[in-house]
Amino acid sequence: MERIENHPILGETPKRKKVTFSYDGKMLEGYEGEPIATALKAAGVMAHRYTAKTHEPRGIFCAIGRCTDCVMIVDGKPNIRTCITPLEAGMVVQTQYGVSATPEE
Amino acid sequence: MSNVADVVIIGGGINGCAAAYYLAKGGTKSVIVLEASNSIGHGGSSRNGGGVRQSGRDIRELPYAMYGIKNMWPTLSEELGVDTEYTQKGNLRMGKTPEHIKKLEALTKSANSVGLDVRMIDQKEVKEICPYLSDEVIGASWCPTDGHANPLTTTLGYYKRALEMGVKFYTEAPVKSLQKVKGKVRKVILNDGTIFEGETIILVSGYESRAIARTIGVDVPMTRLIDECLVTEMQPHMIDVMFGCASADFYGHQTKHGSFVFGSDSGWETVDEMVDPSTNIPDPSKLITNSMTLSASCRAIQGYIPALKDAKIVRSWCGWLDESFDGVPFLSRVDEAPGLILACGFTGHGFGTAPVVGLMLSQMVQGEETVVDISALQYNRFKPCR
Amino acid sequence: MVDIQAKLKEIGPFVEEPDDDLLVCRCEEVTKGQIRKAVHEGIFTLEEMRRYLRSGMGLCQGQTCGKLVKSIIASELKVSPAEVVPASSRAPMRPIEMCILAEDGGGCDE
Amino acid sequence: MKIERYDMIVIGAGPAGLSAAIEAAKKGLKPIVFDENARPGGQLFKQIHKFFGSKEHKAKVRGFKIGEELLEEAEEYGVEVILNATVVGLYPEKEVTVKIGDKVKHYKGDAILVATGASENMVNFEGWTKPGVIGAGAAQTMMNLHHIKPGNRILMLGSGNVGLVVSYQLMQAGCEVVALADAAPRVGGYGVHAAKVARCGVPFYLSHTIVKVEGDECVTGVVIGQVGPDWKVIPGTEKHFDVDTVCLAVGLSPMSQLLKQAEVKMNDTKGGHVPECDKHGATSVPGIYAAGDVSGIEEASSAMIEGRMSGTAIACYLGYMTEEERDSRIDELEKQLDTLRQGMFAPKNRGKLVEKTDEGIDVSMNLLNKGFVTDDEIERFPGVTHQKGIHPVIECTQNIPCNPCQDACKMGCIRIGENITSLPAIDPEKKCIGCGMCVASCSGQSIFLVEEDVEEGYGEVTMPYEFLPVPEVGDRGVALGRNGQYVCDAEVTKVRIAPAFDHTYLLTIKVPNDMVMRARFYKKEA
Repeated sequence: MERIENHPILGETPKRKKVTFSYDGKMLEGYEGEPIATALKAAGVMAHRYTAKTHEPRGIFCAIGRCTDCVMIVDGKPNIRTCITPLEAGMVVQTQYGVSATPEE
Repeated sequence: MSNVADVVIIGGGINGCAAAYYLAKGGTKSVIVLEASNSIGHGGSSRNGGGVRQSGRDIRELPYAMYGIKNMWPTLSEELGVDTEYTQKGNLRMGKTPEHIKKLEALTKSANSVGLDVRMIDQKEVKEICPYLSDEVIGASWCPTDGHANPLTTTLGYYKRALEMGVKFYTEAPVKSLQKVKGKVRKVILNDGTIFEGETIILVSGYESRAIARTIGVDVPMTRLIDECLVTEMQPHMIDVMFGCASADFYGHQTKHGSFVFGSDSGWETVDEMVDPSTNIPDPSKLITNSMTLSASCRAIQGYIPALKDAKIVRSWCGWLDESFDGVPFLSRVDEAPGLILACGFTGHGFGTAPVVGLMLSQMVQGEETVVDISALQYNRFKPCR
Repeated sequence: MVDIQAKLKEIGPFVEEPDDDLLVCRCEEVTKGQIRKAVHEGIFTLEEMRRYLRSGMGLCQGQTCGKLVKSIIASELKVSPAEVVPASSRAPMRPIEMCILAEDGGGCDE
Repeated sequence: MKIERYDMIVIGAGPAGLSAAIEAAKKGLKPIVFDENARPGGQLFKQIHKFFGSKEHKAKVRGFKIGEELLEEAEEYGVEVILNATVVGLYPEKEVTVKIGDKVKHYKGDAILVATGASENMVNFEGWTKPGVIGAGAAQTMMNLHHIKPGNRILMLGSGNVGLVVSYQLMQAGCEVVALADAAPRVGGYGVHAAKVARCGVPFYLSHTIVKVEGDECVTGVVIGQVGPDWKVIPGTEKHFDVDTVCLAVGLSPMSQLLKQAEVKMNDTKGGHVPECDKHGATSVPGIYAAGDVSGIEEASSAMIEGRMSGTAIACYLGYMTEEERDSRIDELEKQLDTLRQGMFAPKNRGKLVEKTDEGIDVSMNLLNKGFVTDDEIERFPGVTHQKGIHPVIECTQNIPCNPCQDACKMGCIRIGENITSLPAIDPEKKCIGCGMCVASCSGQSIFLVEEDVEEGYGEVTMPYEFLPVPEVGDRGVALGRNGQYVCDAEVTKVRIAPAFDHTYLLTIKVPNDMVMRARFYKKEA
C-alpha cells in the first residue's frame, strides 16, 4: 500500500531513517520506529499470521494493540503485536502459524 | 416448580455436579443442585491448576485418588461428552535443596506403602523428562500415573450431563440455613426465603459449608485460604507433565491449548482479606487478586522453568480454598444430623478426586458401599491434643 | 434465582441456523453455532461460556468478541443483553512477559 | 516493596485524563498521568477535522491541535505524563501497578481517575476475519499517525459520526470510498458530516448490511444487501463492490475493565458497561473517579469538560479547595457541558427520529436516508437565501451545538443567537463582503458563498476544499451536486488560503447561473 507523503491537513510527512529488516527471509525496507505492521503494509504484506485451528489468514484489524490479530514472530519470539512494536534495523519478522514459524500440515 | 427432591445438593462446583450426575445415573429420581453464585463451578472448580494426581497426597486420600485415576479419568471425556483434556503423563515434584529432597523422600515412602508407583529421580532423569528445567532442580519425585485435566470443561461436562438426565439446577440460589424436621435434616432455606426439601442433603460448598452446617449445630474444623492462578498466552507444545515442587512454590502444566496454567502465592495469603472497596467491609465474594502475587508467581515459575521467561501472562485470578484442620477432606454422614452428608475441606486438591468423590457421594445416598473405604474421612476424626 | 431446567424448556431445543459457522471469537476461533448450542446445554453466562468454549480467553481476553458473545447468549435466552451476567475483569490488562513481572518487587531490600 | 505516592493518578492521557490533570494541577495537586500509547492525546491526534461547539469548547480547532494545546497546558502546570506506561492492574487501596519499559512499578494515589476511553465495537459477517477488514480506528491510526493508506478502494460500514468522519479522512488520504453502508434506516451522525461525504460522490446505502467479504488471502470484494424489518438481508438485493478494504465503524464501548477489576459498582447499559458515578465522576469506591468515554460514550469536547469536573472534584476531595469553590467551578463547567448536550443529537434523543427542528422546520428526510439534502429541501432552511451579489448560503439543517460561523462573520450576516444549537440564519440587511471566513470556520463544511451573476450567464460558488492536489485557477473540471452527481462543467476562478483558514482552501468555481444553488463540489474529472 502507498505511503502518504503529503496530506492536505497534516502537510508533508516528516523524513525518517530508512532501515532494512527481514520478512520470511526476504529483505524489506521500512522506517525506523514506525510500527512493524506499517512497514509490512507498505511492502504489500496483508497476512501476518495463520490461525491455530482453521489456518486462516489474519492481518491488521485494530492497529492499536488490542485485538492481537496482527501478531507475528519477531526475532524468534511469537505473539508480538506488530501494530505497536517499533521497527528496528535488522529485525527478523516471520509469519506466525499457530504459535510457530512453520506451517503445520 | 417442585422444591422437594430425593437429594438436595448445596454447591454447584465440580463435586456437587459430579455427585448429581452419578446420582441420576444410579437411578435416584429427583436431584436438585443449588449454586449460590451465578455460574456453575464458580469456586475452586474454576480456580485450580488442573492436577489429577495421587503423589503428594496424605495416605488417607490415596485409595480413592488411585481408584479415580485407574477407573474413571481415562474414560471420562467419552462419558461426559466434553474434552476433559485428561493427560496422564506423570507428575514431577521438584526439589532444589537437600531439605526438599528429604521431604519428597518421606512422601514417596508413605505413598509406596499403600501401593502407589512413585519414586525419587535424580537431576539427569529429571532433565530427560523435561529438558526445560533449571539446573537448580537437583531431584524430584516422579509418579508416572499422575497427570492433569481441564477443570473448567470437566466441571461443566458433569453439569451438562446431569442437566440432560433431569437434575434440576438453580443458580443465584445462596443458602442461608438448614433446618431439621422431626430430628432429620430436611429443609434448605435460601437467603430469599425459598425453601427446598430433600430426603438427603449433601453439603458440598467449600468453606461456605462451615457456616451452613453451623445452622444445625455442626461445626466443621476448617479455615479459608486464598490462592492465585495465572495463565500464559499459547506456547508451542513443550511439556506434558504436571509440575509441583517440594517447597510449594508453584504448580501447573501446559494445557492442550498450548497455554500454561500455574498456581502460586505471594506468602501473604494467610492475612489476605477480601474487602468490598465501596464500604471497606470484609466480603469474601470480592475476589480481588493481590498486587504482589502475579510477580511472586512469575519469579517462582521462572526459577524452575527459565524457558518460559518471555511467555506473556494474559490473565490471573484467585479463589478460596477450604483448608481442613489436617489437610484431608471431610466426606461422611454426620451422627448428630441424620440426613446430611458433608463433602468439604478439600484443601486445594479436590479437582483430581472429584469424579470418585461424586461417585462415592451417590453411593452413600443410595445405601451402597463406597468403592473404597473412606472411614478415615469422618468429620469427627479429631481428638483433643491431651 | 435462576431455574436452569425451566429456562432450557422455555427456550426450546437447539436448532441449526445457516450462519452457525460464523466466527465470533477471533482469537480462539469459536463459532456462533458453538455458542448457541452451548446455551442450550445450560451455559447462560459469559463466565461459563469462557470456561466451556474458551471464547474470550485468548490473547485479546475478549476485548473484541465480548459484546458479540453476550448478544448471542441474550438472543438465545430471549432476554436483553444487559440481563446476561458479564464476565469479570482481571489483571494484567495487557499481556506481559513473565520475566518483566518477575523483576517486580522481588527481594526484601526494595 | 517500594510504592510511590501521588495526590492523583490519572489513567489515560486522552482529552478527559489530561483535562482533569490540568484542572487539578492548577489547584496545586501533583498529578501523574499514565498512558499505554507512545503518544499522549488519546484519539485527539487522529482527529484532523475541526471540532464543533463554541469558543469555550475549542470549536473550529482541529482535534490534533486541541491535543497539542492540552499537552502544552499540561506541561505548563507541571503535570507528569508517562507514556508507554501500561497499567497492569488497579488493586485495593487505590494501588496501581504499571509496566513502564521493562519494569513494573507500584503507585498509590490519594485519588485515582480512570479515563481509559473506549474501544471499538465490531460486527461479524462472513469473511470478517480476512486481512483487509479493519476497524475505523485502525484506518485513522494508519493514515493520520503512520502516514500510510489503509487501502485503495474502501467500503465503510457505519454512518455514525465516526463512520462519516473517517470516510472523509480516507478520501483526504487519497483513498477511494466506494460506498457507505449502515443497517440502520437513517444516518446516525451529524447531517453536515454526511453531506460533505455524499457530495464527493460516495453513495449511501442505509438499511444495508454486509452479506460477505470475498477473497482468499485478503479482501478482494464485498457484497452488501438490504435488510428487512427483521434485520435479515432481503434476497435479491445484494450488491457487489470490488474493494481491498472494508472499514467497520459500528460504535464504541467504554473500556471499563480496570474499574471492574477495582470492584467499582457498574451498570450494564445499552451504551456498554459503565461505572455508577455522581455528577463529579466519583464512583462507588471512595477516591476512584471516572471521566470521558469510559463513563459513557460522548464526544471529545464533552470528555474534556467531564475531565475538568473530575479534576475539580478531586482537588476538593483531597483538600486543595473548599466545597464552595468546587461548586462554583462545577456549575460553570456543567453549563458548558449542558450546552454540548443540547440539540437533535443530545443523549436524550439517542435512537429517536426527530422530524422537526427547534424552529419547527421539517428535517430533510433525504439527508437521513441518503446523506444529502435535495435541491428543493434546502430552500426551507434559514441559512439559505437568495440575494443580489455575493452572500453566504448555510446548509446547516439540524440543531447541533455549534456556533463559530456567527463570530466568523465580521459583518454580522450570520445569526445563531444565545442558544448555540439554533440553526444559523442570514440577516439580509447586513452586507456580505465575500471574505470567506465563515466558509473556513464551519466545522461541518456546510457554508458556501454564492454569487448568481458574475458575468453573462455565469455565477460563482465558493466552497471549502481539503484535498490534494489543490486545483489551480484556470483548471476546468466538473461541478457535483449535493448528491455527488455531475451537475455541470466548472472552471476554477479563485483559490484562497490563509493561516486563519487552517488548511481549508476556499475554492471558487464558475458555473452557469442556474447552477449556483446546485453545484457543491468540484472535481477535475467526472
